[in-house]
Amino acid sequence: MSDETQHRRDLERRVSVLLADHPPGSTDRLDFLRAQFDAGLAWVHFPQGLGGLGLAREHQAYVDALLQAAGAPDNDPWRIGIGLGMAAPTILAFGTEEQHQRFLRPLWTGEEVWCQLFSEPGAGSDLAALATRAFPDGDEWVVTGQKVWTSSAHLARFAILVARTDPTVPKHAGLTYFVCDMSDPGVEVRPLRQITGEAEFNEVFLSDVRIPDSYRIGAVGQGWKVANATLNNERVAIGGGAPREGGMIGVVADAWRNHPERRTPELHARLMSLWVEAEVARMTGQRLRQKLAVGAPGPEGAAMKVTFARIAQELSGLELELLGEDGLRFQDWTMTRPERVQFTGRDAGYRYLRAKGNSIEGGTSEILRNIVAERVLGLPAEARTDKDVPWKDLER
Amino acid sequence: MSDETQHRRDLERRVSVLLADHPPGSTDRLDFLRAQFDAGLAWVHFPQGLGGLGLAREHQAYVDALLQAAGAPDNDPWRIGIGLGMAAPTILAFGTEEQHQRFLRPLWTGEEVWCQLFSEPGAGSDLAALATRAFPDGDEWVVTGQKVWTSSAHLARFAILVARTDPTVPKHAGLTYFVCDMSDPGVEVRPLRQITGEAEFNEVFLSDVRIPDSYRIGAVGQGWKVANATLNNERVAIGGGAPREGGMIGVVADAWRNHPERRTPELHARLMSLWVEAEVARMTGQRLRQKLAVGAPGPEGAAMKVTFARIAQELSGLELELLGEDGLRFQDWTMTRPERVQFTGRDAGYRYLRAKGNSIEGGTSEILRNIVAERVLGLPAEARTDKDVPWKDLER
Amino acid sequence: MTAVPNVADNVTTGLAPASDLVLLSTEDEQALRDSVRALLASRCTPDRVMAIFDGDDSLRQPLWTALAVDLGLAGLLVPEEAGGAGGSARDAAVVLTELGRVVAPVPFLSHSVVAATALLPSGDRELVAELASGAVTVALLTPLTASAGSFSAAVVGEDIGISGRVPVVAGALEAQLLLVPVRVADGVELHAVEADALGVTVAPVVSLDMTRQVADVALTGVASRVVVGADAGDSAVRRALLVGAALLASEQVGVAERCLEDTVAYLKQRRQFGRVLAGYQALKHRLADLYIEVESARAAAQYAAAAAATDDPDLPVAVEVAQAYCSAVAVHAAEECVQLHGGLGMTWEHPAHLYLKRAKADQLAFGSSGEHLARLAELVGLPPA
Amino acid sequence: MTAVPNVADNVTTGLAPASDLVLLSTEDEQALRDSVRALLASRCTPDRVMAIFDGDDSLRQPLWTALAVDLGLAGLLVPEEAGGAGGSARDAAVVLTELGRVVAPVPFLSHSVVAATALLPSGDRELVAELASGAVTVALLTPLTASAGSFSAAVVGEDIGISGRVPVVAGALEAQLLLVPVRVADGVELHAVEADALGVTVAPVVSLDMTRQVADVALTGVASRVVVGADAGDSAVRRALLVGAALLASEQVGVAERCLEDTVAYLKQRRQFGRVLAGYQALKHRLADLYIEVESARAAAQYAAAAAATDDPDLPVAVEVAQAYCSAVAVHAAEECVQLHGGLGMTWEHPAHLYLKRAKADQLAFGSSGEHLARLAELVGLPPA
Repeated sequence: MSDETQHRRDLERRVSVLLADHPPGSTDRLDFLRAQFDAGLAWVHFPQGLGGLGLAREHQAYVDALLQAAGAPDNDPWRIGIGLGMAAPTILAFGTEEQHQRFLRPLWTGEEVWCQLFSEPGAGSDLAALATRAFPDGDEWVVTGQKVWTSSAHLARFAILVARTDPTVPKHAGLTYFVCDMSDPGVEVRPLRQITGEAEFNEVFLSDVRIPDSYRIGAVGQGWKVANATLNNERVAIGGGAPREGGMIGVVADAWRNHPERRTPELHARLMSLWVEAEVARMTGQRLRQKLAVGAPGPEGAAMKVTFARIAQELSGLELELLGEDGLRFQDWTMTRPERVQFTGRDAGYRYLRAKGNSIEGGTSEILRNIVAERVLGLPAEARTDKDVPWKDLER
Repeated sequence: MSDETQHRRDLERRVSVLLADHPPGSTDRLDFLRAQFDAGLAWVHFPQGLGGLGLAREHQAYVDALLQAAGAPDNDPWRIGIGLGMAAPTILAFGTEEQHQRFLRPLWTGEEVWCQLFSEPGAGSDLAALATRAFPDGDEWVVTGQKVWTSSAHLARFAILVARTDPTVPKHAGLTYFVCDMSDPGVEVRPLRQITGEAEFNEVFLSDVRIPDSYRIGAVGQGWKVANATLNNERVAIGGGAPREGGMIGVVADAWRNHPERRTPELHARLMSLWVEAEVARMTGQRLRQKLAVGAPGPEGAAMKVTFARIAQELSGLELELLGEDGLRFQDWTMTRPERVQFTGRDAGYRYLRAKGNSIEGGTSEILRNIVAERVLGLPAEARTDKDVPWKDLER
Repeated sequence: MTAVPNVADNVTTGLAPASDLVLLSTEDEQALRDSVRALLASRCTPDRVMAIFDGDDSLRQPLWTALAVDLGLAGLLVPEEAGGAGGSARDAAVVLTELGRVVAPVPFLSHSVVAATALLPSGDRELVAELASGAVTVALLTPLTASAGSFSAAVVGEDIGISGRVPVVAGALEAQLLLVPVRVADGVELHAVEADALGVTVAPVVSLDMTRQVADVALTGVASRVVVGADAGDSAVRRALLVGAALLASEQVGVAERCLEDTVAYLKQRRQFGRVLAGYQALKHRLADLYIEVESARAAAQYAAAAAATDDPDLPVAVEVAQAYCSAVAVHAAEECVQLHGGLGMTWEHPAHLYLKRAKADQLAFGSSGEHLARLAELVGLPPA
Repeated sequence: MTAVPNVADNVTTGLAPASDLVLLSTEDEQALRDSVRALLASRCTPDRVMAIFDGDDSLRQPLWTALAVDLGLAGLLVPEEAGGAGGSARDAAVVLTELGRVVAPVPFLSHSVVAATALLPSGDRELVAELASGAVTVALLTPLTASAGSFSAAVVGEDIGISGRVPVVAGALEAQLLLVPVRVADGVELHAVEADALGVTVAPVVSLDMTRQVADVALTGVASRVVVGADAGDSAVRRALLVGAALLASEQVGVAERCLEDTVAYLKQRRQFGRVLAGYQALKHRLADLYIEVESARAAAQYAAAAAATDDPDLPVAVEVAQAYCSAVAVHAAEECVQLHGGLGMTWEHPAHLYLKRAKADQLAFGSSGEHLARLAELVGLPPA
């Protein structure tokens, strides 16, 4: 019997036991999720005792399929994406045993929502220039500063946070990584309205927020290294397996099919070109996932993200042209705070505007092109004058 | 009577006199051209006595029209374009009275063809890095080095030449500008074959070529300034007034009209897009010329050249796709040395290959974008480490 | 290397030639630009414009009065003898560029350009004078997306009055008087209808571009009077839409040039990694390319305006070229403006989105790029496959 | 900002699903690649390839013999029991990528892929075995520009033999045997004809890409023998053209990846203005974009090859996608290679032009991009206007 078959048999057995002990139809959702975690079936590539079984990552899809078929609840991964995609792998890699025990289970079950406090108004692409300060005070740190682009901040119990603990050393060296309790009275969350009219993100103002040293992730001054691990996870998360005509291309192709009266040869030429590009991007993502399954993630994820952003933007722009009269209409400009993002949801105008963010959020396309050029093609890095200067002496 | 009308009356009178004294039907071509020069009707914006009348440049078109209508010969401007467009204005601006008298008349009549010895294998965009050396020797200079991309070198009597007279100062400061007699025994011209198969340009090898100091244009060490004046003239020369569907777009539009059987909607969409771009470029050139007529040439010419190159390349690429089967054929790969360039001449394959040079010759599109960014938009110049270092100490 | 592309190295074709038009501003045009720009700088600030998206349009009426009445732009295209300023399409282009530069929420295009052009053949001198003075704001009842080539009248005359529905009309919300193309047996008549007359519904549309908010208009048995007869109505409307499209290009140039300027200014001060962003060559080259596009769009828009001003035979080609080109440039400039402002460009507080929304809505106005290219193909003899 | 585009955030359609194919090379495929690459590195140098443009094609025959016979690639797609190597379309794709990397002037595509695929249904085992061994080089008599969708047989049978003209045939100059699609009453037969038979004229064409020189072939009353009957001939030819198009994409990937590699290497050593060119950000970003294109083309080409290898139902879509995409990427990469080599890239001495000519000719091969997009539109239910 192959390893593959043996793993599957073993997982089937474990799922059966879980389902037998906690019949989805009659078990409380949270109880089920906790049991799933404790059975190591939450994320099988995590270690035993932390929701996993130490298996390869791709086995999880099989477990999920079995559970879904049995009508089991899921942990609403889109609601807790930051916890799952960014906080959890970082805590696992850099956290202490105590931190693993405290944070991972309620993170995975969704009992505790997480957000990310990295970006600042003055530190976007140049994240390491961030100015939020953390001063030591006994067994605690006292944190003051301003963060932006924080999704779920108003729903979150915890945040992963990078702050400056030493301004006298060069900027990358003076950072430390923390878990921040969002219920601290020094945390103020304000909605940050976007060009779509809604506030999907927040600004977070930190005023003398107190963080116990036991909530520090990694060593003092190692914050840049830890943060980079988080961000790499972010980029890898992009471009998950989608079917043909998944995403924006499906929406626009359907608009084409549904509006024969608005077709022009010029739009058809552009649509077909973009259909090809979207399909090739899908294949490229598929190939990248096959590569990841047998090796470590490389900077190729950056390339995928550039492509997806461009295609989504061109498609959503084309959709408005296709709609003509109706392209001039917009659903609603009222300020709202959505719980999750729907890139292809709402109306065409919303899609067009929201897609503009795709090439900015999670690394601008410009930065990602630098990454591809430097890390994949080995071209020289941009000239830097800020690497060896103490942060406090940098021009701003 | 307006100034404009007065100028026209005066020019009509002068043309009448020239034609009466030298009836085109019975006058030797060269005699006529010399007489035209001496009448100040060669380039009316040049000073009196040097082929002009000190008028504004745009009056020449009126003179040329009158002469053409009367069946007068022309000086075959495409054959002697480098003399007319580059050498002449530079000699006029920086040359001595003696040099004006010696060079300008036979240059304009075409009796003496000129070429340009600027670029070197190691100094393309970075022209100021050139390595050809000129050593003083009494009243003469002795020049040794290698030049490339010299059109008409095998036909030329004279060349404008930039050489390094002082390697111990920074690269821009050590250059001097000369007139080089191409009949010097130290000049060797070898055809430089291009990707089209033909050798439109040459490599020129200079071995102890002797140049009298009286052939120096501008002061010793001022070669960079003089050369820049030449190059600015080169860029201004681009994009002269063309009718609608002039140039490459006309060729491709006719191919479309003549090959109904090869039309596809996709090609039509691309053709129409390029038709619009070509027409807008034509209008932009027209607007730029109106601007030049009332003021000095600015760096906007650089922008035009980028556009023309791109459009020519896209159009010639599209033409091959339109031709299908016939796009696979090429007229002739035999090495030849054409006397003049026909960008839209020969067959479609030739046009496609030759157009690739449009974004390289006379300033690459990359350098021209730098010029637009820095001189028009005022963006910071590229970091330079080579400006203050003696040329001899530069890394190569 | 010294040889250069020779655009004169051309072939001859049977194509209708381009016209030799002046593409630079005259001194009068520059003076007009300066006065409009000065007024807009003090009155039409980004925060006031932005407030319109949240329902506060207190900017709109006073700004329009200042432009239409105080500066006399309501009747810019109306001859002096008919009570107007006797300006040309070139002047209107100058105004539109300035309005585009600040995304001004005023019905200049719908009233002073489109409605005025449509009404000019009318014998109703009183109405023309009211339009010209700015006393009455007028809108031609056509969808903003309609073009001279695609227009067909949706309203018909019945015994009880005129009836029909016209979607996404620009300027209808601001208008006191609607100019309605009515389909009759022997052509199209233009009827005048009070905007608050019985049977008229002007339903505001939540618009992608709230600074040019459109409305769906329905007429049900509305009493009206004919102001342009059936012999001239159709051509009056088409002419108005053609001139509208010609001059929209200048608004698009205004949007584009302002986006470029703001982006350049921002990148010159924003630092990342110890350097101002404007010094990064990849951004420099993109801005250079954008500059080239904007200057090209400027030439195309000026050619179209000049052709409209002299009723040049090349106007139809000029309009399709200008619209096919300038629409895309304005969108591109606004998109680059958002992108190169980074996160800031995605925020509601920064005005970049105002330009993006105007540019994208303008792209849909007076016909799609496919329509423009298709008509151009016909005009220049390049038939489709 | 942390939200990311969610491609799984999709809508469902009635569209035929994509197939789940392996897009990475197997170990066997990597070994094949290594051996082909090693042979080409020593035998197929740029100067020898370039000499072909000046009439010296002494490289061609020995190189083809080494590949076809010594490495056994003549019969790569022929089953072992029929005398071939029993490889798959994936293996042929590996070979084509390597051939593309050096613009190898050998008839692998025309013989080992197209002719072999067309001949597979034949009952003439001897002929198949000769093709597979490389003893006889074979070309299918179709224009290089023909595609599965556009193919129609131009040769007809008459009493005196078969007659017709087929322009721009690839591989005809190298072939000892021509495989001729002949139009007959009840379909298309494939006939075998000796290239030097009476009535056969193979006229070399001065080709844009002399490394795949095409020929105009004329047949006048030529004696021939049927090797695939009228029931199977048409589908055999279409299948051959479909597989040819699928695998051409891998050659295009080879061209593109080599252009990218050479350009990167050149820019890393070429200095201007005191810095290596590879450090200029505008060039870095262009190379990054080109890398993204090349990797995308690789995925599309591998999907097409994998689909051809398993005769997947998605093959028709895979081919149109791969051709519509990879053709343009190869051209773009070759154009960037010329441009970023500056003047050097315009010289005959530098091999960049070999890639440009191959890439451009490949773009015309097996159908134009318009044809690919039109057929794709039909396959995926996106009808034209």
